[in-house]
Amino acid sequence: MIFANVLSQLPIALPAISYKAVAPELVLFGGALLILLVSATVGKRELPGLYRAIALVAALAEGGFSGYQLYLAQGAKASLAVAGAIAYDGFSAFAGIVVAAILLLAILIGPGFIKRIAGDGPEFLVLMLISAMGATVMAQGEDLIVIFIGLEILSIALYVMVGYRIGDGLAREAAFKYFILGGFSSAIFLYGIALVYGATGTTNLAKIGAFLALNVLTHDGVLLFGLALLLLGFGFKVSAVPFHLWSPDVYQGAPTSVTGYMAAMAKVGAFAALIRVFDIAFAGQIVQWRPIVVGLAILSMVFGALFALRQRELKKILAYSSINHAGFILLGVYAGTAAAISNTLFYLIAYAVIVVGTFGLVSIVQDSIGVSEGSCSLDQLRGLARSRPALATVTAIMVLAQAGAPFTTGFLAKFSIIVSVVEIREYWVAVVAMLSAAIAVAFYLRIVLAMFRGEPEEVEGERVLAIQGAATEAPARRQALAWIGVSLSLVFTVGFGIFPQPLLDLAARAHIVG
Amino acid sequence: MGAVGFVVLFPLLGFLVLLTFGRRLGDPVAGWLGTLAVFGSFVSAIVVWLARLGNEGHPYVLRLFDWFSAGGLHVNVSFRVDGLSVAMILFVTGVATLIHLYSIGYMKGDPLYHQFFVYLNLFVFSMVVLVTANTLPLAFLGWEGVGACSYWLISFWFERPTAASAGKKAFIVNRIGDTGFLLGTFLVFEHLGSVSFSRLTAGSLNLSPDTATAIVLLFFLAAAGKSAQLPLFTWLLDAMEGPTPVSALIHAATMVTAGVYLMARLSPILALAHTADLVIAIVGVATAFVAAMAATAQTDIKKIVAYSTVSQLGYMMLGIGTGAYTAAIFLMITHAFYKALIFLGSGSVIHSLNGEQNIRRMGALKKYMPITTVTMILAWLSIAGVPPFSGFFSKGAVLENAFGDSPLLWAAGVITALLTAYYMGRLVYVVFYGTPRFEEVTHGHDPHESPSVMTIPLIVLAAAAVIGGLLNLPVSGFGFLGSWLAPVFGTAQAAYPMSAGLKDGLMATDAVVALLGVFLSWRAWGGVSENPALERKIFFNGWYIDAFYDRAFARTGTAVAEVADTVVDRQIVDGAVTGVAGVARLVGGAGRKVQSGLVRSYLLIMVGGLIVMLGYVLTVAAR
Amino acid sequence: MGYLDWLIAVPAVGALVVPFIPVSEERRSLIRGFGLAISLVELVLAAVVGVQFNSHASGYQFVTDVHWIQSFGVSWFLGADGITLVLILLTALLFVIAMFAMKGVKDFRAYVGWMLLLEAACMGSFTSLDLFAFFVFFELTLIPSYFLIADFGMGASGKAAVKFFVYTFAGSALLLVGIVSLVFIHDSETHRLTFSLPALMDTHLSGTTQLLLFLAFTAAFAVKTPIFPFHTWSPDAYRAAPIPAVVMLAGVMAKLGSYGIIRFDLELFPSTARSLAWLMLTLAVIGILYGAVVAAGERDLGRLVAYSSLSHMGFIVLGIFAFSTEGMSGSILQMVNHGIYTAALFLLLGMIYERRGTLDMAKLGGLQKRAPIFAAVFMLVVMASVGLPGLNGFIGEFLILVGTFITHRWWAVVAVAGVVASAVYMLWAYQRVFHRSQADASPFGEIKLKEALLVAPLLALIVLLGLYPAPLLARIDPTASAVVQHVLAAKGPVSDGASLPAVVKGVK
Amino acid sequence: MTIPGSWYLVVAALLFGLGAFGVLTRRNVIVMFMSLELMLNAVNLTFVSYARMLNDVGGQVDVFFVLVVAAAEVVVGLGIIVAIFRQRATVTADDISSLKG
Repeated sequence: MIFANVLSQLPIALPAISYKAVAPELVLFGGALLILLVSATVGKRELPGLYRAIALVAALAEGGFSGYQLYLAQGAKASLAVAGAIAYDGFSAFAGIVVAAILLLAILIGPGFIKRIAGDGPEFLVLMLISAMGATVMAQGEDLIVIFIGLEILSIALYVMVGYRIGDGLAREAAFKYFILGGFSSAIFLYGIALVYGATGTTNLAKIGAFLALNVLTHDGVLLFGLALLLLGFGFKVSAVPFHLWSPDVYQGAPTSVTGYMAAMAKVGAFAALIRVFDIAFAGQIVQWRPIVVGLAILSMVFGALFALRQRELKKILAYSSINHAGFILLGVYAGTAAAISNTLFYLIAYAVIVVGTFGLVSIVQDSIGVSEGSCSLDQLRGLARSRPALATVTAIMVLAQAGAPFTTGFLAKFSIIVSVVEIREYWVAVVAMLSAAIAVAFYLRIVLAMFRGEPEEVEGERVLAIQGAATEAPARRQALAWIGVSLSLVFTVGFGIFPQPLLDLAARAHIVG
Repeated sequence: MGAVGFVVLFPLLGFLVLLTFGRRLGDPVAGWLGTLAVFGSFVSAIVVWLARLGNEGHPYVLRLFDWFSAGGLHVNVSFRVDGLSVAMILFVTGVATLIHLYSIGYMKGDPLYHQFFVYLNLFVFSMVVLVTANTLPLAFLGWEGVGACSYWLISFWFERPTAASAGKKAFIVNRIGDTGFLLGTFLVFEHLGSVSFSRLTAGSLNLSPDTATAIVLLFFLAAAGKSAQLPLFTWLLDAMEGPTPVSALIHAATMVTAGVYLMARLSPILALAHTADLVIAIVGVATAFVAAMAATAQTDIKKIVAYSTVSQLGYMMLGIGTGAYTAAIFLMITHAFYKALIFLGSGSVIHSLNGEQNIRRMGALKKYMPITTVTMILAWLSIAGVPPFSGFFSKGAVLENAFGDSPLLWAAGVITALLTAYYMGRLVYVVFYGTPRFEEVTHGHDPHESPSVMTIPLIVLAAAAVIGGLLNLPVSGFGFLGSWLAPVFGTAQAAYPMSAGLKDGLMATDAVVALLGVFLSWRAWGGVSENPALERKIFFNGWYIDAFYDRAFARTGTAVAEVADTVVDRQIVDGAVTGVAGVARLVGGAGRKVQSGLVRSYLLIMVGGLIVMLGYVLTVAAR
Repeated sequence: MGYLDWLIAVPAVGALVVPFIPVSEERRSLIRGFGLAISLVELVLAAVVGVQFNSHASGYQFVTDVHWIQSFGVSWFLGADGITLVLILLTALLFVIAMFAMKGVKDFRAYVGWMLLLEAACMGSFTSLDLFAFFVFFELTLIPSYFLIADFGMGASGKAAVKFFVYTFAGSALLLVGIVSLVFIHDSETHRLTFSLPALMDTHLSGTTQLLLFLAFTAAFAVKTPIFPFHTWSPDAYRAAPIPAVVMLAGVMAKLGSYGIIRFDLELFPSTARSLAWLMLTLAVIGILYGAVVAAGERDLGRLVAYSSLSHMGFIVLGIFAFSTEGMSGSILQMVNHGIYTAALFLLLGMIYERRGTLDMAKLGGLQKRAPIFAAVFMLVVMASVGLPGLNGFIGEFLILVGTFITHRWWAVVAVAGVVASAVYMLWAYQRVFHRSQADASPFGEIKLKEALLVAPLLALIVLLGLYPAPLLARIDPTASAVVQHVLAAKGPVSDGASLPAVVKGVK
Repeated sequence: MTIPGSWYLVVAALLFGLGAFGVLTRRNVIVMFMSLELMLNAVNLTFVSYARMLNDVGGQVDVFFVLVVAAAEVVVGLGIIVAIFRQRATVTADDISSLKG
């Protein structure tokens, strides 16, 4: 307590930080530091089990706090903290839960495989926790600069994770591309913030909203420019067409478990921030930015589906499929009503869980056919149904869930977005959306077809990289935790697919107070 | 009266028993069982006739059960007993019994012996249902049932491709006719609200003339299909591919007369549609003439008889068209006797010349086959219309009514009568008289007379052909058939006022024409067996009608189907679908090129996207 | 749990249990036994429903209505009327036969699993009156049938399966948007968010909206039935699918399309159905004749039966849009009849394929000489499909034509030609396969007892329903007339009065 | 005479354009990286000039955040570039294009 008194005497006025608001970030950051501390102190022997336990605890704690905040947010008025820079309301709490869910699955699935290519180092888990923190900061960011910082924390951590297997040429190339393009789009995003700041005099979302509500700018060129640049930044992060070009290469180059994690976490953070920014700050300008968002959405859905038709590499196909999903979520943002936002959140959590689960399965498939986390072409899947029927069936279910098969959250997610779009009377947009889903079914089925057709040909030796001292324990043990993670995601997908009401209620409470 | 149920039940039982145990019963027993079943049906027909002798007043309807009903349409399975149906079941089951008996001998040694009788019994069942059905759909069941049986029986020897396609052709042409039956039934239901014959009593129909005409013409299309009238008769010629008893029973005596029966049954409607009647009469007499001319030049014995059947059916339709229903039914019955006889006679000739059907390789058979020869000559004389044989009276009655309707029709009818006598005479002389030409066919030894099981039916039929006329003598008081059928046709029956002198004159001309025909055939074919002058190519090919149908419908049909399948469906309709998929894949391919892997091209595209957005924003801001 | 819930639950649970049955590899035929038992239980259940069904009561019976997803207003709402009952019975029966017909496969587990899931999905689609639940089951049928075709099919089954799935999915994509829009319009009118059919029936839709919704709904059903020109997936899918799957595809799932048209198109958009009747009738008639002509040109028996199925489904659609009680009852009855004889046909084709390894007519021939009993059975089924009176094909066809003749005369006149056309291609095919003497005397075993027993129930039904369809018709007729009255009674669309075609005369 | 604030903005915009152009055209990875930093600094200039024009300290504070982020990017970016450089002698952006199609 002495420290607090000393501080209070100092002439500078410390902003009142309500630790309740930033609890999720603190927990994640604390977990990351703890892992680093433990690995630093414990010396030569690495303790992967302990690191993973700490990470799991951190993730669960973060989930707990977010759940508590969501419970609290039920009645609470606008709850801003840290001088209005952080908002913790139902929306951010729900985003926190989604982040926790992704973390939980990724921690279970990832490390087992990463161990084979990059040893037992704690860095992977630390980076994961840090990037998760970045995502929650973005979700809670009430100030454009805070959102930018969250974005950068998330992005930079992801650049490193993508290049985690630095020995492999493809991974290096993916990291480089992701870095350069990410940096470029962050710069543009930042310039957008600057222009918005110039036009409205503040970077705080609430204040911007208030400012724009009061005085109508005569020539709002600068503001709209800024808006457009912001949209590019978000568009890049969620890989909306035409800013999607990085994702196929990076998804293929990066290690599979990183790809799965990145596909989920990047989108959650970006979409949370996007919704909050456009819902609070630029609610007034909805007429101007809506057409852009719907344009991006349709491009992403249609081309996301079309470009995947001729792909032969599994992870590239899944990259395009997540572009298609991004299109659908953008549609939810475009709809803009409160109900649409909760439906979008429902889509987000459904998508996140399915994507991490699907990529987890891809890792297991790769591991079982000896290809370590590298690119995996469809032909290598041939005959999987004969050799590993259970694995093939679960993968088929998850892929079909992405396609929108009934009795899975995938279907309900697409359904809720269609409901939101129809509610704003945009029938033709809904038709285009569903037709893009129909096109998408074609390549989802090609994945399933590859697994269930043909005999398992012997796997031509993929040049297995020299693994620095990877423990050579039997694959079964290494995949055990991964199987738990995948089954959790399967149970979630099918469970809430059949009885979605609890999840929908949860999403309904996640409205933005801001 | 309830015995009509048994008339129907016996052949059905026969069919079921033979179907299940036929293979085990084997060669003769199956045949006898089949004959027994049909004979049982014949006996019950007689019982029904006797029961009916007393009160010919109103028809009796035996209702079994409700077949199907939906909305306003209620169809039940019920059988009608009135003058017409009793007459029909009597002569159908009678002739069928004789032909069953004949077939036992004819089909001896055939591997599928029992199957033949399965189809025959099913045929008799369908025929009996057809003639006694009280509702149009049930009649249609019988109608298509006989069509299907004729299909199975024609293609009985399916090994022969010609037989198989002949059967198929028969069924399809019949089906074309059947569409008329269906549409007629729908019209009847639409206007009268019911499809039962009891509703179609004369006088109670408030049908407008053109509806009546439409109904009659539609049903006539069906009759034309079944009774081989002009547009749809070609199938009967090919039907000769089937075994001879089949030709005798189905394509001479019973099935082909179904069309005439149907028209007779619909007489109340015909009475309201005079234009339609005229059409029927004209088509009838035209068919008679065309078929008769074609018959003069055939060399295959069965083809001659087939054309003769078509011609005689034309006469019956002439009778129907001119409103002379009794005369038409009378001609139908007598025709059944002598035409069955001629067919069976030809069958016994073919049987003894082990399968040879070309009359040019026959001749002088009267020495070896006395019974067949005598019965054939009797049949020839009655079909020619030489008094006092049955043909004279029945054809006479039809011609008399035709004259009453319009002398032109009568004239055509008389000319055809001459031709009939001529071509049948040609057949008899070439086959039974003249020089023997069957050496290489019978490998040297002489042909033998058919066994008694085949000749007995010949004799019975010959007797019937001779005394058939008694059924309905033109002398008042002896018109048994006329009085028997009067309650059925009632006012529909046309009565042309003619003086007795005119009637006698007409009868005289008939007799003279018949004798002239006989004389001409004797002069032309007494000694010689070939005479190209009299056997023109055009008639031999049946006026090229069949050839025309084949090219116009069969060939083009197959070609169209071929094109429809390979081109239209695969390329165009399916093409559209795969085209869309192709375009999608094309765009997919383009996508791969855009993904060039070069970081700087990605940046360029991103900036491009940004510029588009900024451009849009500017236009919005400028507004 | 009402009867209908059990109808769905039994096969669904069966499907879930199958993968975990602890049976060793060589005794895997036990799994087939398990599948068979489930389908038999299902048949008994369906029979019980049939018996309990009270054909005089109007409206839906065996109703269960419980909340499912409140936030979207979705409820688990099942009910059965005449149409549903008849189709349930057909589905249950065909499934038992399909299970029997399942042989020659290494992986029984997946096979039985997918088949049971397919049965559950079909039952769900037929019985659910909640549009959301119907859509979910309607879509669910795609997944098992895709796997059945792709994994256990013959020939280029992979491509055919994908084409089938994507084509049907695209159709149902429009259906989904249609359903959601309808529900939204209803909600904005009555402030009650619900997907239940009875509630949605009284939404006031303006002419153009009702037209667009009608087209969206019909798109999905037209692909499923199939109606011309959306049929090109069916020959490939039917030809590539294994016999048990194609029995389901042609026998049951084709009826999903026509059932959907009756249940949803006519009930929800009666006035548009009336004003667009001329279009649907024309498509139906084209389907009848086009299907027949292409079938005649077809070389492969499997594809021939597929096109003949297109032609017969054309009759069913004709009966539906004739808007006369006779026509409607006829088309519902014909759905059952078509299911029976097409299933029988495909089973027989399976036997031919087993013996000769091909269905190409050029390579088949002279079968009647080697297998007369098989030929006789085949002939019976061919005659049923051609509509010979006395067999089940005729009754439905007759009622459809009569019903269409009364209200839309000239369509019926043209459609009757279909009766001739079906005789042409069927008998021509029969002749090429059975009569033509085959050059190489490759053996063709006579029909075995097991195979005969497999087809026997269908043959019995073909004859029985041909001679005595009254029990079925008694249950179908009240529902059919109710639907027809509903369509005819509906007043024109709210705003622009789409003019009724002059041809529609008052129904007797 | 005082230079109006908008001039600074124009300069900043030009700098930003220059940086972007640099990233687009230069092939050498290091130069691309430097142009990226140039863009970030151009944004800083914009922030400062707006802060001055709006007379609000917020803009200037934001500059520090940008600097911190730029520094972090440099660290990671150079790390990646060095890793790539170790495999190949000369590194141009176009060589790194095996991930395509």
